[in-house]
Amino acid sequence: MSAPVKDVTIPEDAPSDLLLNKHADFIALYGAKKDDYEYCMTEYLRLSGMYWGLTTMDLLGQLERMDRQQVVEFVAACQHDCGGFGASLGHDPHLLYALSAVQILTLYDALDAVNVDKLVEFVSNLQQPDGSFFGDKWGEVDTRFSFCAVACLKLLDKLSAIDLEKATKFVLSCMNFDGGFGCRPGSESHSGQIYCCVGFLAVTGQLHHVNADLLGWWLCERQLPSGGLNGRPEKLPDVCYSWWVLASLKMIGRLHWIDKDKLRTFILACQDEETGGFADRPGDMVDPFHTLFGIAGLSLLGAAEVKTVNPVLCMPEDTLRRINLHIELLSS
Amino acid sequence: MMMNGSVRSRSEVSEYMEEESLICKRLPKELILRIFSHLDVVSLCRCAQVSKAWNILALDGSNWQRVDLFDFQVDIESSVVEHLSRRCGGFLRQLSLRGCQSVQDRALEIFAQNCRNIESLCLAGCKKITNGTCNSLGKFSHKLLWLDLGSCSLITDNALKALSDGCPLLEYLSIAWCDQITENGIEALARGCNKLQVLIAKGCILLTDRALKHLASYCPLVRTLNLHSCNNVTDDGIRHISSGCHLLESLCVSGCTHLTDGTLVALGAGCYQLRTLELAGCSQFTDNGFMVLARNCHHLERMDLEECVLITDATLGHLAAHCPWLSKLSLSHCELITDEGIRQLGTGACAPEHLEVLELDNCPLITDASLEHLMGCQSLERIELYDCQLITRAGIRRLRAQLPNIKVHAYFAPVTPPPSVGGGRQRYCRCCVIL
Amino acid sequence: MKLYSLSVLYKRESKVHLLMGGYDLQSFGYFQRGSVKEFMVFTSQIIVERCREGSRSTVKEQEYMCHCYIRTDGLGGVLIADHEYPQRVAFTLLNKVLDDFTQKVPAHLWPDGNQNTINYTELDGFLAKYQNPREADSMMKIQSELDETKIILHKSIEAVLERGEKLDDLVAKSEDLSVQSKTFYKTAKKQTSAV
Amino acid sequence: MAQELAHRILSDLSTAFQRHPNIDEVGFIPCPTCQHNRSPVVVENNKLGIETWCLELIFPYAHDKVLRARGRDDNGRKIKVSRSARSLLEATRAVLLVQADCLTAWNIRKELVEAEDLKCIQDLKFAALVLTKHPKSSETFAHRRWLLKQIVQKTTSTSLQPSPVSQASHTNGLVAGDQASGGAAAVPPLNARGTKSGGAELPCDEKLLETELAVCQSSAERYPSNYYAWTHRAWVVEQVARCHYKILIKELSDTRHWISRHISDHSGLQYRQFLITQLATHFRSADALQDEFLPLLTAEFELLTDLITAFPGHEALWYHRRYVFQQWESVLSMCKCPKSDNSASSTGKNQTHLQQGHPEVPAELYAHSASSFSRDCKDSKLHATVVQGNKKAKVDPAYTEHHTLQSELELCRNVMATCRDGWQVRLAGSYQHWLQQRILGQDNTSL
Repeated sequence: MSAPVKDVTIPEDAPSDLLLNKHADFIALYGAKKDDYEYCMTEYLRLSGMYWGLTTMDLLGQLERMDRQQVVEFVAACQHDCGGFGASLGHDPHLLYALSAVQILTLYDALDAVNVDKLVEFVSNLQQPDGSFFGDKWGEVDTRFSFCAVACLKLLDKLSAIDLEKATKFVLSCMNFDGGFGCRPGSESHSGQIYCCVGFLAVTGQLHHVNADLLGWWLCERQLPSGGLNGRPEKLPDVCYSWWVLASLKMIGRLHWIDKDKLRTFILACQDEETGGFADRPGDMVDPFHTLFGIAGLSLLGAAEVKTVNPVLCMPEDTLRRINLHIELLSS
Repeated sequence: MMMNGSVRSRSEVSEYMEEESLICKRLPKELILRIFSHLDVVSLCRCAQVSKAWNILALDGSNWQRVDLFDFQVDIESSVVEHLSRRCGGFLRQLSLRGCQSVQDRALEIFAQNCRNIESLCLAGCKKITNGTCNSLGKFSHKLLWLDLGSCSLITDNALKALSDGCPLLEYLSIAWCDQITENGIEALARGCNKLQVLIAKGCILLTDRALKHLASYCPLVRTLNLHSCNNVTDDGIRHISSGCHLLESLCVSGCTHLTDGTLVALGAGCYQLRTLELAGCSQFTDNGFMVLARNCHHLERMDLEECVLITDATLGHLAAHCPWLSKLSLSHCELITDEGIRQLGTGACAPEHLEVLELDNCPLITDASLEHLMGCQSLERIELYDCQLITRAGIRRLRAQLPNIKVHAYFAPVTPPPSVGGGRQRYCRCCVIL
Repeated sequence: MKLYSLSVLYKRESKVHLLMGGYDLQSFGYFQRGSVKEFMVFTSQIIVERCREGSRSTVKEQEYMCHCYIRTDGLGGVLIADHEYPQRVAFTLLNKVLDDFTQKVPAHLWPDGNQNTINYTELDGFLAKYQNPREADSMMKIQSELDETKIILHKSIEAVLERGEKLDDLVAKSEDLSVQSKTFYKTAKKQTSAV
Repeated sequence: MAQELAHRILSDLSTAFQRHPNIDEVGFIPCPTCQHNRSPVVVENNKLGIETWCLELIFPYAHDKVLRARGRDDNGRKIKVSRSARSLLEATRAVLLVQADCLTAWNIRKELVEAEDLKCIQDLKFAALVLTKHPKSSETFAHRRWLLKQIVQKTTSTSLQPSPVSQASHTNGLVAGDQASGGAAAVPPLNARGTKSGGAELPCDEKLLETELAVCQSSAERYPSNYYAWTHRAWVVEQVARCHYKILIKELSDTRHWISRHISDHSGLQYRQFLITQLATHFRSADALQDEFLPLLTAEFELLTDLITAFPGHEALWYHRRYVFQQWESVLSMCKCPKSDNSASSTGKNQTHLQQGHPEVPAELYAHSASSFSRDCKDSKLHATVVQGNKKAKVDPAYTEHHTLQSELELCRNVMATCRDGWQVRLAGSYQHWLQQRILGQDNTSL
């Protein structure tokens, strides 16, 4: 007799169809009341929040509902003299938000609204002798930042601005015996970090470095009886981890290794029927973050109602086609 | 700061080029100078970028008699100060470098040499300056009247010696938080600067009674004295002051925890002009002390008795009876005060016209009755009631009804609209936000 | 692996009252402990009310496992632990406690006894001793004496409630829960994703 | 009015911190509305409590102050920068107690540290307090790392610090040890830490290290599988303790008891993987590896076998076993044929080992772990092996064979055959699958 598996049970009355329009409304309404305390609480990641919301809308084919001009002006206002972007007006520049900014502006085909050269300079200046990237001038190192850097530059078609060889060397130095990746050399494998590192290798066309079978096996071991995926051993399933894992599997051509139907059921069960939006788990609070990764996950699982999503950059494929950006993935 | 100007300039130059000639024809230099003399630093620098002619006029020292660089504190380098002082020379009368942390002795030496007519100088927060600066001032700035060295914590007694040698006219000096200063420094200062009227020695923790003795014996004109948290001062020190400085109008001994009623008695015996008296945290004072004080110092206007924990309603009685000018009274944390004391205050001489601010926060015995007693205080602008847990919303409402313009400060949260439906739903779950 | 609360209750004609409780709430925030304790009592009570005499059951509620054993004579014990704590040891402990309680507290005191009238101080001792199941006793051996297949597993408290009953309503109605605890319940519920 | 109240509550917070310098925990007190004219800030035996009704009041107020320090007003309009150390400390403190991941607020505190308005030690204390409410705030741990770097740079000579490059590939060479992929390509140059670490004295302030490890511990307690707490702990051992031998050993035995009480905490177990990997670099010859390192691995195996049987159904334990097994294999392969082994990573390792001197092996380690065995499991046979492990001159073939692929597969078969617990069986199954994949993987590489 053992402790029951750390997992959730999906209630019988949980939603089982995609409430497409409700989600669109949820996002459209989100942030309508800017004076709200909760809104102020999330100010420190505003640009990412906008990226989550706008990408969701685009995937749902309703991007036109958002105020393009307002968004672009705001993003532009978040750029600092150093070229980097803060999460919001008055917030300090950081690679995380540089990527969000570029993703948003790419969605809107509005990169000319900001100083791209300065931005490229900002990103490349953050690279370190060992190839790793600081998140900002204060010197925190994390493989997430390596991904932000190359994803950013890829979207700007400026990958040449950094030392790719060293950058790769660092990312690979974070690979673990289980085939996964952590935030720094020797750190525990973590689905989110794996997504970043595999994404890094995909963006830079070096997926051959991955031990696809070993990593693929580890990743699909994330699937729990409920169908949901967790990020690490003995953690609860979570819609956003469903995305990190799913996208990674897609990149290394092992998507078919998991039970897609059960996962779809889990993701759909995380919708909130009255408010729209997705939560991390059935019955919890919804938010734009999990809403995007719920939708994106369903897209990877082949949902017809949503646009096809790119597993590496989590953006609509058609957007990337427009800027003719193509990323080679491993085949099954 | 000069750089600030140049930013705009390029665009402006072109516009002004042909304008300039006209203006210069129409307006005599004197007039332009006169106009410039009313501009602030930034505008002057911008004008200076317009043309050669304007540059000369704008940077003419006569426009630079009063300069405050506080707004640029972050980017003021020593070099800026050097340029400035060379340019302004004898014209500069007032200079504030408040908070310009990177300014150093060298720059101020050049300044002192060039601007010998300086009368008012603020160096508060210029952490890097040392005695060197004061030596330069002592050497060249003989007209100095007003000097703020607050938080220049590197300076020592020698700095004050230098000032006392070279700045005999000094009337105002702040050495707040210069915690290396001792009685020797004060003695030197007092001997040289007998015109001293204001001394801010807040946080000069080494000062002793002897320092006050010297001050009292050489500087009879002292009006304002701040000894905040000079914890070595005792009643004796204050006795010296009261026997020497009869003009004293404002005294702060907050945080001088050794003081007892002896201090209040002494003040009552010599300082009849007292208007402002700050005694926060002097927890040994009692009603007896305040009785003597109140009976002798009728001009008291502002009193801070925060945490004079021993005083009772009796003290309020004495103040009400003898201090008709009382306008601001703080009784924060005077935990023995009751409604009765407030009643006496509310019926006292100061109540009808003068009482403007009353701080009763953390007086646990105060009830709504007190508020009733204060309804006659027509000029009451603000009342602090934080943590008076017997005060009710209703009581405050009644007071407001009587005194519509009063600001009442209590913890009762301002009535905000209830969080909108699903307000909590807008949370991001940061726990798993990766990108 | 942690034990949070161990309580002995008495059940007669579906009426349940707490006889004695022991708690170890060190792992909770200082200002939460009061509310957490109230909820442990509240939950234990509900579970004993909803489970049959003579049954062993485990109710999973979020991160917590509530192990409940009610004897046919109406004496019941509830042990609230985390998900790591071995179920087998949990029930061994419940057996032990109920036996020990029966020995030390005469049965005639149960029907209308409560924390103040009943003198039984062993619970904290048991809790402390069993915090580390390895040290508790040779529990790994006693597997046999307990037929795990008979233990009923409920996936949530909702699952033990009768049709139409909602936990939110029970919380709202309860007189044993302070206002603070009810707020705590709401916020905690709101933040399950963050907790 | 609201502004003044918010201002008052912020100063209440300051007063609370002045009056109670030893506040060691912060928590929110659920309280939807303000019932009494009483401060929402309370301190009870050094625990700071804030009533929730005031949060929506003080957070926007403090957040606005933070923006003003960045030259923006609450509507984002550019304004004159106003900076007063005291009010910035107050504002950032309030913001961070509520929203610990606001990196701009942390950055402002960094600037205050640089301007010497705030001491590193003070801010470490504050950040630790924040972690009692937000135990997995990545920004808070990042800020701690920055503070620690400031202190370490002051205390140790720069010569001590390994260049990031060597450090990265160094760890990589070991962690990704037998990766078939190119991940392990780099041969780690011997870095300062390597040569230094044999030395008796610690390269850092012991008190500092102690408190930092304690902070990680309590954060790990407050939130299970706390990725940020455990990766931070590893960072501390690397960057502050410079992977000093004694520290690695001490950590290994200190966390031993912890993990046997937190059997599903994979992050805790993975931290031991980090320690073991780093320890390997201290055993500098094939002999040393056999005589002193293998016993460590055996001990880990025994611990796992014991926990896996005692607490079935825990994926974390099975995953840890995968690591121990692959370490075991790679070490054995090196001991068997140090020279002939051509896999880049192990050559790298051998060089490291051979170039370095021989460390004194502390008997207390074995004593220590032995005692913790008798605490955790009463396996005297194991106790024996380990204690001899210390004395043994040559490695006893009997127990190098102890964990062959076969014996591991055997374990899986047993569990699957005997265990009544479905999940445990499934876990054994996937361990078995993993082992089999390794054989294939190695065949591929050998071809």
